[in-house]
Amino acid sequence: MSAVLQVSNLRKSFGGITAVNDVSFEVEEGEILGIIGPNGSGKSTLFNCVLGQLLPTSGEVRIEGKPVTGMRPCDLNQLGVSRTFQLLQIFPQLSVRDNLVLAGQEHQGTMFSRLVGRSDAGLTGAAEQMISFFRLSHLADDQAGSLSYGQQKLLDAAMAFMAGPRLVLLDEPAGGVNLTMLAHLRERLETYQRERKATFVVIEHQMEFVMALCTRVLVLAEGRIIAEGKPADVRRDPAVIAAYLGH
Amino acid sequence: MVHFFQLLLSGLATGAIYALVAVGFSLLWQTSQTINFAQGEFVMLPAFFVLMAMNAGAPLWLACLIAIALSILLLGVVFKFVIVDPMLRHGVLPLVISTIALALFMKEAVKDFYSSQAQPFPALVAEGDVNLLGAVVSAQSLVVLAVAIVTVVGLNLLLNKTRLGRSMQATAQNPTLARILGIPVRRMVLYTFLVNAVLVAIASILISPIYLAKFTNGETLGLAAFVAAIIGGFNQVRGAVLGGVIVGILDNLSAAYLSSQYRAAFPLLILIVVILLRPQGLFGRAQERTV
Amino acid sequence: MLRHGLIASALVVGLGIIQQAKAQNSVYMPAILELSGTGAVSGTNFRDGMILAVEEINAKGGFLGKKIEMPLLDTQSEAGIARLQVQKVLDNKPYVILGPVFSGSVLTSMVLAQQAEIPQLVGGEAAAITQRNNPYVFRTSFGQQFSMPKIANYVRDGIKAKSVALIWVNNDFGKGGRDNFTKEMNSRNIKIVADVSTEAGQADFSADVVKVKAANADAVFVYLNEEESARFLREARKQGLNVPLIGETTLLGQKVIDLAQGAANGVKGHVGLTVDAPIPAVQQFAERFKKRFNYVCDHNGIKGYTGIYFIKAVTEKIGKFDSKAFAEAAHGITVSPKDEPNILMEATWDKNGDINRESFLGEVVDGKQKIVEVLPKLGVK
Amino acid sequence: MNRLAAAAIVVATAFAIVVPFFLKPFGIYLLSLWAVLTIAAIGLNLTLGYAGQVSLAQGAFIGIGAYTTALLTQAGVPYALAFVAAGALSFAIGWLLGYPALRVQHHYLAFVTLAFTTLVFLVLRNEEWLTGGIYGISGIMRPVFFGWSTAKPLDFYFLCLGVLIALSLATWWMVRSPWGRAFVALRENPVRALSLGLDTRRYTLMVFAIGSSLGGLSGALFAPLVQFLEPASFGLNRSFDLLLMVIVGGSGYFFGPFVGALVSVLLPEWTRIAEGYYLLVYAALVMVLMPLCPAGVIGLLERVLKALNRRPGTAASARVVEQ
Repeated sequence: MSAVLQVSNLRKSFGGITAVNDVSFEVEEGEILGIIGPNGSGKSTLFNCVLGQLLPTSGEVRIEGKPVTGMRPCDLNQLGVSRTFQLLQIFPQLSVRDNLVLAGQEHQGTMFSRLVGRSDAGLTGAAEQMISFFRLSHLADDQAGSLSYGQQKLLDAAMAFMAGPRLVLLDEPAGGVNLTMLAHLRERLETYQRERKATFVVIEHQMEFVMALCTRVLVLAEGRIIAEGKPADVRRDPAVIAAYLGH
Repeated sequence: MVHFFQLLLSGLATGAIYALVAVGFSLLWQTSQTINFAQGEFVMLPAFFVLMAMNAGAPLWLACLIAIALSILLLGVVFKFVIVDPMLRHGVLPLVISTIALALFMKEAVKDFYSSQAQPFPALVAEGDVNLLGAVVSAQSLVVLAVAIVTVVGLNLLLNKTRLGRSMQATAQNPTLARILGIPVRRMVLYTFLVNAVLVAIASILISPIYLAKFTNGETLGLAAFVAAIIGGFNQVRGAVLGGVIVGILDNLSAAYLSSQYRAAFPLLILIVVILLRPQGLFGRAQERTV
Repeated sequence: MLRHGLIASALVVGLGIIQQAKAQNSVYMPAILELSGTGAVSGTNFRDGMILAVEEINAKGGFLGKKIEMPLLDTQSEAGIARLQVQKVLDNKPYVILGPVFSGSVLTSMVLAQQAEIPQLVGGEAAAITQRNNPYVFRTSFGQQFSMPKIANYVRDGIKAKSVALIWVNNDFGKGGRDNFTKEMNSRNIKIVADVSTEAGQADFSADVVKVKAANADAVFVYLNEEESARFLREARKQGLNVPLIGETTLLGQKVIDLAQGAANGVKGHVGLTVDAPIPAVQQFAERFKKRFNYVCDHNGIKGYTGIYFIKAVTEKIGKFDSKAFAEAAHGITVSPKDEPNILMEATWDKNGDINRESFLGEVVDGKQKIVEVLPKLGVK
Repeated sequence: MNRLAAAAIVVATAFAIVVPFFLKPFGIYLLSLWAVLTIAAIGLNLTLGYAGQVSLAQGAFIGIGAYTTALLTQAGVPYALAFVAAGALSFAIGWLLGYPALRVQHHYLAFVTLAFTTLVFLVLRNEEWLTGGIYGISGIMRPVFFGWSTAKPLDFYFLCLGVLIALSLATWWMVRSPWGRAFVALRENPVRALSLGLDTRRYTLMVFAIGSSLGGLSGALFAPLVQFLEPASFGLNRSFDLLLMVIVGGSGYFFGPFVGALVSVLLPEWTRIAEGYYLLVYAALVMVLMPLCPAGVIGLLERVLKALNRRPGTAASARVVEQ
């Protein structure tokens, strides 16, 4: 069976600068792939190319063998690909529950049925589950904007999971989250991944987090993959150390 | 051909007026996100300051100085602190409403307390026409043109060559960064309001001999300047000027060669096309801040 | 914006919260005028003319023992609002309704007054107003269907033009004049070689003058508002447009002459009502007006002033305040200065409510309007 | 809070039904006008308040709807059909006007729509063969339904009120449906919405089209109300006025437009004491009131109520924040 995500010879350059330079990798079902690398190594650009936020200069992206290069994010999402963002991306004026319903509703019925059908698109139950899964029940009715940063991170992740995606790309989930909250987040991610057999790709600075969470790690520097393998091995790889120290 | 040149020349003269108004318009936008829908009325008003001063017995030159001073006070300081500042943090729209209301207020005030009739206005330069290769343009228009160019060049020098000017630009482009660099942002913003006040006063004094001082003058002028500013590029003094000239000339050419009934439509069509294809304006810099 | 300002007028009245207190010994004649917006100049002139008349009459104790109560209502120069104002005052049973001036506003509101059988004294000049056999509408000045033939004849016989260029302001005043003038020209088979529309409040007339010039017609008919006329005249002089410029009151008025600063010299045309008329009564009125409001009144001022005295004359004729009787009596009435000096000039109202007066051919000679010929009343049709 | 709102609605509706019986024609006329303009304001509130798409074109759509209705009915088409046509045409044009919104946002969008409004005015004025040009269209008849003539003020008012209530309910249903949530998402965070599978493109066009069609339907009532159409009534001022209604009422609050329209109709009346200077006072009042309650009347109310009992806003009562 083919890989869930397949990236081949992906290249993205802005004017003169090449942010992502001929990157290829695959992600198998149920994997948690970590992508690490110093700042400006092209991690986020790579993400945005994969997710259709940016159009790659060349190369190809496939989801379960289906070419999706340059497809609009919303269509990708409909194929079961979802993501979280490096900088918080929630809907501050909506209640936590509405945030989650919103995250799921576009996968329910048709445009028309969403107009005439139930106002919660039949998602209240699912939303409540997700809320309690991330232990946010006491906040369900609060405006998302009023949550603490860490809680918003949880909500962000919860939204990414709401539609039961097959592939989730997490962009620095640990960024700016305190350690207790971090442990909680990681534990939740692992549980979710175990229960749903979902596939994760995680961009992260926070080494400990990546090492603990990921089954495989991929190291990016100056837009190229310089190392790949089990967390432990990668950690000892001189090239990697060089890249980080050199930075 | 002579006709064409005539149209070009007159269009240029009118365009210069629009330019003067448009420059201040885009300055305000850059530094304080103020879309001043009363900009036209800002140009209408100072002329009446002049007239009032002259009725009080002041000679023209003095009256003009008084008018400029008054507009710095009212259209600069008061406008900023009383109208704009309280509204800014509430976003663009409520402020838009306020400036629209302000426009109505100024019109009504002039009509009720001065006159609803158009007033003849003394010309700074002697009446008289100049003949350029068959095309005729009034001395006044030439003066307007000259002053517009001088003002804009001066403004450009101020903005690019002086420390103050660079600070103002920095403020316009990135207040946060400017603040970090230790630029007194709030004062810089105030300065742009004062500059605008002076510009509109000058414009008012220059055009009233041609337009005749009347409380409704702002209506057409405001829209034209507004269109000019956007076409030329909202974030560039130079842009606003070229925009003004383009609108002035375009208006004449379209009225003469395309359709006088739709003459008002062509600048607007250009506006739409420009916004869709080149939101930063024909001569604007690409990195335009969004609201 | 905020246009519903007046639309809202007296929602409160409507709600019956405030009732307009009508003094017993006064007669309620509301004035609905263009006090703001594009029509403000005409509206305020008309208003001041009426105020002057009302003040004079009330000072003498009113007529038939009642003083005139004349509240002013603003139409903001919009027909919709004008209609609302008429609707509003109708709730208070007026004796006569005064205004509006803009033809569009008149055309929308006159139906209501007709249904309520209240006479309406309007300033509008569009031909259509008196062609809808509405027995309750009365003019205060020539309809365009009367003034245009006079100009047309002048263009044909006075100027002896074979072709004319036409420049007009694109609002209901200008368009109406343009359409009627075009009709008259065609019937006299004089060719219209240029037909230039301009915007109200337009400042730059170079393109328009270029067009008119290019047409090189025998004469140019100018039908713009006062300020625009002045701006046009200056541009015309600038580009050395040297064909006869013909116009109406809005081209020959003293205001235009002042604003045009010399460029108006040589302009000719037909003047319905003018403070420069060679009639002592008119000039004395102009004096009074200037003294009271310190500006030179234009034809709208005279329209407002004489309008009030027209009402006085008719009312005194029927000897009671009865709107229906007024409407009947006013048709075919002739008011002459002998009986009512302040009517200024003898005037007759025909069965359609059209007014018929002497009018003038004028010419601007070194900064002054000079009446070159007095045109008699048209044979009453 | 919801119980309170419900009570308020009941009372208001009762008023709207009972009061006109005690009014003179003029008062009834104004109430009808309020109802008609509220419909347009609801449309604008949808586009601007919920979806955050600035539009200065709503006035133009009232015009498009009004002229469509007038022309069709005078050509002998039954009013009901003309009414639908007005809505449909505005929907289509609104959809097209939505495309710029896919490219530019905020003030730029405002400029485009502003230009559009002026262009519509020019067409209405210049295309005399179709629109009657500057003279406009007069003698527009009020409709008759199965023998029920709405010629009398009261009858016509109840027609307007009926349509208003029907459209309000439809809109209410929509804003609490997933669509409403999607519209708010467009305003709050389009990027995130896109990554959650929201076809932001389609929703944007849709919200523009629906908002505009409400403008058109309002126009379909405006024509028989005023019974005379002229281009000037659909110029920029009308659009500014509707903007005022939405902002003053409370942008993004469902009941904002109702209040806003009422204020925009009443405020000048309160300044009436100022005689000839009423417009002056009016403008001054607006300038004073804007800073006091930028979130509009409803926004103010909500703040007060929140102070009383802490309850969060929901999608239906989320308000615009410009970043």
